[in-house]
Amino acid sequence: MAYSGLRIIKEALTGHKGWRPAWRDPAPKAHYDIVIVGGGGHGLATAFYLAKRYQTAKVAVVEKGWIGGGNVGRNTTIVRSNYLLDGNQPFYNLSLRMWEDLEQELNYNAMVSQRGILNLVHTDAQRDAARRRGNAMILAGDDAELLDTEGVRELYPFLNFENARFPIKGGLLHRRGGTVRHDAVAWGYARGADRLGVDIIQNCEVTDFRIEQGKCLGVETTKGFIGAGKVGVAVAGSSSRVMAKAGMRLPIESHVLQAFVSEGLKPIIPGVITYGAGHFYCSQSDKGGLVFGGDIDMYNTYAQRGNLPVIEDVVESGISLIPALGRVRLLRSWGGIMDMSMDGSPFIDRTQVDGLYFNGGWCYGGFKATPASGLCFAHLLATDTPHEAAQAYRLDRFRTGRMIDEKGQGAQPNLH
Amino acid sequence: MMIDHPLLGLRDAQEFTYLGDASLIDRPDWRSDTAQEEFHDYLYLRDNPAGEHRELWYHEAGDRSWLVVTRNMLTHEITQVELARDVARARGRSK
Amino acid sequence: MTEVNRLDGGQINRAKEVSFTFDGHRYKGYEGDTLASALLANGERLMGRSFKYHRPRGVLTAGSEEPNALVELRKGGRQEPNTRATVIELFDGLEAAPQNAWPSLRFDAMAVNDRFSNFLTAGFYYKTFMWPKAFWEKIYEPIIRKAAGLGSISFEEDPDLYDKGFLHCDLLIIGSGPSGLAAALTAGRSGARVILADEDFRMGGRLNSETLALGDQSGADWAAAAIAELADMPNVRLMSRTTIVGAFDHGTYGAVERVQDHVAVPQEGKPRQIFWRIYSRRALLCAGAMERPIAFADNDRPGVMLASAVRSYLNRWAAAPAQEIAIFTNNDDGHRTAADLIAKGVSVPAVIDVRADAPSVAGTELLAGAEVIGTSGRLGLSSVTVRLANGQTRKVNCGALAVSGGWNPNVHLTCHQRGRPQWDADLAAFVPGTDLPVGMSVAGAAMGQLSTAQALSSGACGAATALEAIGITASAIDLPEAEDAPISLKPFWHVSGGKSRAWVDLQNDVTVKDVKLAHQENFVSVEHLKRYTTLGMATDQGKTSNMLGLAVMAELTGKSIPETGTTIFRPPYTPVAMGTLAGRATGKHFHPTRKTPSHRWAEEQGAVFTEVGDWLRAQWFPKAGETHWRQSVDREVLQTRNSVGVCDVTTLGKIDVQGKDAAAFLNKMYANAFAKLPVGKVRYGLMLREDGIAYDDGTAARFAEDHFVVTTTTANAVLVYRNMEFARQCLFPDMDVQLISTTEAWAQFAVAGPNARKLLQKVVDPEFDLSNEGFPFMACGEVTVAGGCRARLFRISFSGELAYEIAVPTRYGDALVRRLMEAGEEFGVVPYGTEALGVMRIEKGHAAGNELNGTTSALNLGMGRMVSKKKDCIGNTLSEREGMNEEDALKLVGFRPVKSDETISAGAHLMNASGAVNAKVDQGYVTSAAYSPVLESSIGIGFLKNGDARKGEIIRAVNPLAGQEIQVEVVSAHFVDPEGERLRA
Amino acid sequence: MHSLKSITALAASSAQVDSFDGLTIQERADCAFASLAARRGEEAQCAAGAQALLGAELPAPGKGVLGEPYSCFWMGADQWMISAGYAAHETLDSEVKEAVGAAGSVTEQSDGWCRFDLEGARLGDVLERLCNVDLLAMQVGDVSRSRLEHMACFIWCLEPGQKVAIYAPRSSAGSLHHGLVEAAHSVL
Repeated sequence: MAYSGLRIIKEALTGHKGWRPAWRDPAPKAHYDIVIVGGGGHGLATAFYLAKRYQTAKVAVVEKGWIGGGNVGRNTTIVRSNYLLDGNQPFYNLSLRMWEDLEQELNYNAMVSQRGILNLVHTDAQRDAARRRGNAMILAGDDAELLDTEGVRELYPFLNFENARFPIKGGLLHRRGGTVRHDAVAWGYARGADRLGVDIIQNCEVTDFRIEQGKCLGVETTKGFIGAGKVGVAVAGSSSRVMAKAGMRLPIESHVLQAFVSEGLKPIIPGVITYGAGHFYCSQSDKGGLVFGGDIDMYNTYAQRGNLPVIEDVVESGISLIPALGRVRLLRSWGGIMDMSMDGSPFIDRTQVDGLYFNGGWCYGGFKATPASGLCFAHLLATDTPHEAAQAYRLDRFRTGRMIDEKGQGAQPNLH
Repeated sequence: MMIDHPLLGLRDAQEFTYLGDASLIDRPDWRSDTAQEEFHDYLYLRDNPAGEHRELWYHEAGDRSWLVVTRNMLTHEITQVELARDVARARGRSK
Repeated sequence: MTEVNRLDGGQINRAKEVSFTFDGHRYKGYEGDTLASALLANGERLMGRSFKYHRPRGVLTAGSEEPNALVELRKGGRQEPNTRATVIELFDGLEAAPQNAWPSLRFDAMAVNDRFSNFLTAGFYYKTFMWPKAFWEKIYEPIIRKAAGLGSISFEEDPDLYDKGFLHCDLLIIGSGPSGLAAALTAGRSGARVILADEDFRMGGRLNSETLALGDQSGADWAAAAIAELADMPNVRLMSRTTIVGAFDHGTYGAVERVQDHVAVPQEGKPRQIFWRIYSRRALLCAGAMERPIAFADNDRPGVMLASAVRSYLNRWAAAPAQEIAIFTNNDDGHRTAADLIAKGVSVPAVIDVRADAPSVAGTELLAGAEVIGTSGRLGLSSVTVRLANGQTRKVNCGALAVSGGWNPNVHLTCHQRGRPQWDADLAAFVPGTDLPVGMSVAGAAMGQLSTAQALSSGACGAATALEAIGITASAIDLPEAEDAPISLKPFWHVSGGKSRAWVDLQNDVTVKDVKLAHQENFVSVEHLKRYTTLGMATDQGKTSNMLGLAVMAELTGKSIPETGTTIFRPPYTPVAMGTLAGRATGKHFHPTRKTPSHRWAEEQGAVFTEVGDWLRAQWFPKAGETHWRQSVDREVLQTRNSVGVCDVTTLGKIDVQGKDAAAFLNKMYANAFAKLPVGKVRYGLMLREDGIAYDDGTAARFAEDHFVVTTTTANAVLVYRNMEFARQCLFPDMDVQLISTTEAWAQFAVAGPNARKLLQKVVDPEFDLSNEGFPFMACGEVTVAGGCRARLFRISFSGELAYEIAVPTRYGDALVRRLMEAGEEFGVVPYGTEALGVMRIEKGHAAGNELNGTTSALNLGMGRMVSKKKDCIGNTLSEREGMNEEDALKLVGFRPVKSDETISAGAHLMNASGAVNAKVDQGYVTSAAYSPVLESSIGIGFLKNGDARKGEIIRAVNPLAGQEIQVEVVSAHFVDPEGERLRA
Repeated sequence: MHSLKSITALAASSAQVDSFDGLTIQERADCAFASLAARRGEEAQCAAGAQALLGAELPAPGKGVLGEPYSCFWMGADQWMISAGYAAHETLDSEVKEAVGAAGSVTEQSDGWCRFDLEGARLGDVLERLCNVDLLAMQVGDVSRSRLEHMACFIWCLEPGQKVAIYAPRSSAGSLHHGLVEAAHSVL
């Protein structure tokens, strides 16, 4: 059932009795062409594009809980393409372009809002780095503007210009960056995939891979064995746990990133702001809550919760940047498990097991990657060749010394 | 979090800097024929278990000792804290 | 206005009348009132508007769980949006304004939304606003954003102060109702260190709101006596107005103490609120329970309240919500409310009880087996419509309806570490599960022990058990006799069949119908329900609505409530002002400021300072008549290169490395060899990460066989030290090496330029030979200055000139720089700042932070040959990987514009002389650029693919951010004195 | 005697004193410090040499000894900080080095730190707004390192519940002083 203006009016006048489930809850079939493990944003998007662009007939998504319950359901909703390195640029460029067309593609309003992202700079060295990055963005076909202090003040007059420990010396503005209603992305892809015949199987945990003679034949699950021509794993924070079942050790650690939302307020912050001298970034949701975050908690964990030092650090940074928020109240905090990779960049690759494919290592940047990740993973699964936008995302890049290290922090995942 | 420092007792984890898996103590021998492969595995691959994890913490705002903390990654329960130097020696490291 | 609904009695201070305004009207109340109780006493039921439909709303509760009565408190910088009237302590001069209502609370134009509620159902946005594509961001979203949101902020800076603090205790008791007080008495008398915290300004919990007796005292009197005893115990800290907002790992709790929220303006210099970090060995949660509503048609009309809240207003605040109050209940608490009302002389027209077998109540009519199916009244309740047991309907006139749907134990803090509550069928509620935060236990109503007697005994017992676990013995205390009624409740969640909408989440306007629609569209898991309908996501976090939503969904799916799901709660328990979490670490005090030894002197010179990490360093020293920073910097560079300049370089990290294995140790830390460095010499060293990427450089000076002083960059001082300790303790534990930072102990100045030696000879004591032979390039040694002051001298050069660095104990740094300036006057000595320092190092092609950017190897930096293959050092093995040694690897080179008046920008990208300009053909980037007053040209250094082999080639530096594209010549990065003759002079 | 004039960590010619009702904050510029670390395998000789100088055993982890002219506290595994009056012991590092010889590594630390002594009946009330040390649990000479105003500081107990010395990196003396004074204002 397509959503349309007419449909809305009709349903409103007839008591909303006609709305159908956004996706079905089918029992698993014995065999699929492709089984995607993980019903998060990336897994659902992969299934959608497999069905839509690669005409894969029988696709299933198996999810151990409810779809969209992982990072796509708990993030700070930012989308952007402001990458520096050539391994990343084509991918995020593609992703942002796909966001721009998402609503029409899915017939679902995920509220893509290109309200602009401003990365502030506070030192000359940061400005040099911002200039290098901004130029890289433009050269890769994205947009960037380098603002001076006055340029920043025009956009955000309420930032701390007068009494700052680290004065604002400018900022890199990426106008096409913005926010997306995160839950709607999962639901929109789920509904879209379901309409194309994909089986979305919730509450079905993969307990093992069935691998014989180096080939993956399917997955053992809490709902029984599901045979598959190919299996694609897109389980973000659970990557190490799931791939260990196939005997793999990954260049990935799991860390928690906390995020925060304030009580609802009348609109005050039009775009997305990131602080360059502290750990803080912030936007305001359409509903009115300030959505903000900072650094990860620094220690490995699978517990979806964080601790006080990071909360205090983030808020100290926030108030230092925007003193007018002093009496705004923090409403809720939550923690998501990040599959932090060794260079801060992701993987979309085959594994040494025939028929088993891996998508992960998204760190805390997985949300904005959702459409391109789905498309590139679908491409790889369908064609067995990497999508040209994701060619650098290989699992063996540390062996060859071809790291994609945007932050220049080396093999320490908690610093990416 | 609180870390029960073997010398100083319970200290707020905020005083520490975290490094990662305690296997980073086991630095390979540079003279090995397969040194590059071994260093790759040493530096980049992780067990990343959803359970007990031995990991390195540095008491940076404290006594500057490196500790090996055994902590559960699901519950954060800490079951053992050792001086990393003792662990390193026990694992055969010397000069 | 007059206090038409004020009764006798209560725990307000009638001797202290206070005056306040709400929505522009002036009212009076008393000390001890809340804004809500005072408004009710004044006959005001309308206190707010709902989020989506702008429906008129009144107070529902008497506590921090309030979803409706949100106001903007105070004005200007102190304006506080979304503040619950139920917890605002009344003070004289209080000003509160309604929010989310325009033009006024009584007439709100946005209430028109309510007419379109058929369209604005759950999930509405996802299905529409997609056509035409461009309209979402330009038209729809701005309208939605403007209409949404709740309160507003003034945008003025908050003038109040906030503190943070740290507390330690054996037992933290959260909540001071009957269980908390019994626990505190038990623990306090045992001598244990106890903290008793309660969010209310008056301790005692429900004892202050009920008429039940404890022994021969009233509950409130017993509580007051217990609190008085506790206040006298030195080992007990009573913290009222203190909310425990989060339970974190290993017994750490976060608490907000509202120190001065109950006064108009905090005392000068004193904090409004304090954020406490409490380190507890054990914690006992005595947070009580929250009553829950029943959903029925139009149950959101002002006047519809929880029964327990009605009793609180009645008994504690002597305020009747209305003159006639009906009751709607599924349990005996409703009956208790009726009895209390009648005792206070308030008319109770009827008790509507869904239980067919409900016990009768004296003084009012019982409508057993009946349900409320509708309400009426424009801005407040005037009557309810009741469907009687026999199916007939009856209208009951009343100004308020006290509703009780049973109680939910206050399990919030038990969930903060993702513990899951368990279903208790007798209570028809979730109680704490077994996976509590370690060290926490629960007592009283929070554990489902709902009678007062149970609360007292479980509190006392809980404290004793918690203390026993940490080796403290607590004796049993005498507890008073108290009410011990069994639970008598019929689970009942919502009335079906009403004509109008029945509200589940009052603040976010989620109705029973919305839950049904979510179910119809397969949003059946609790997480999906919550996200799709926004149920429980308002400022109250669903404290009064989550359970109801879950129950409705359970009914729809045909599963039991525990099968349908549980909702867990995340920190904070109640919203926390961001100012409180920031404490004093804001503005200029966000980070500590580190000042160099010459800071005061530099200020006197009028220096312009810049932030380098936490350091403030002089950036340049303007002279009279100089109007542009370039004039100052050019002068500093030229004068240094022509004569002599002085720069404070104290900020470089300095690490003292001693021990028999010190040299062997540095050999591991640096990529290049150090073992054979002679005593009295300094060597430049490059440090790699284990992945082969260069991360820091500096020098190591050998003062003795077993003693080195290592310098690091300013930015990496902490990191290098940490890595050295890692190597020392974890990798090479048997090496005899000792480390300590001495960065701050020595004031160090660079003295650079052709006249550097002459100048220093005037300051260093004459017995030390500073001649080129006596103290050659890269020499180091201990000397004395100014007639015997200990000092260290290094002949090293960052500028490329004949240069020294001289260090004295920090306390003499100020004197030394003055002395150097005095002694250098005859040479025209200049102080130079970081800007001139930067220019000179770019002229010399020295790598710094912009080049050591975390992605560059020794090979990239042109130091590939320095990496020793003959020894083990951190990073050498992995630096040999193929991807890091490709033929077209980036190499550090210099650039000069072909047209001498053009400017190279740091951050420009490099493109071949002709052909396309895009990322695919990117040849590298400019890392650092400056105007060289020596070369009278803009210059730059940076990384170029295969740069070594391309010197002399003309390429393009593009800076599309500025629309700039210039031709540059690839040259050596050593622009000035490439042979190094000057520094050896 | 050399002719360079010293300044305090707060860049003044004399030490700063701030008095409150119940607390005095006194800057101390008159202390010399030297760190001592035992050489590997020579811990016993190092301890013996130090004991001869101090007149007391090198303190255990978390502990310290107050004495005249030398005081000492533990700062890390096999590492101690020794202090004495600056006027008489400006080259304290040489004195310590002489005492321990090749058995210990000694480093001049006098000007690496700034020191503020906090004394008074309300010490505990102020300290709990500054850092997480549990003052009630501290005995004479005990030293705890803790974060205070975002800096790693030593808190040295000079008189239980009544008097502590706080050391922080010297370059941040201004920020530390500001924090101490603000906390005292806030409480007292």
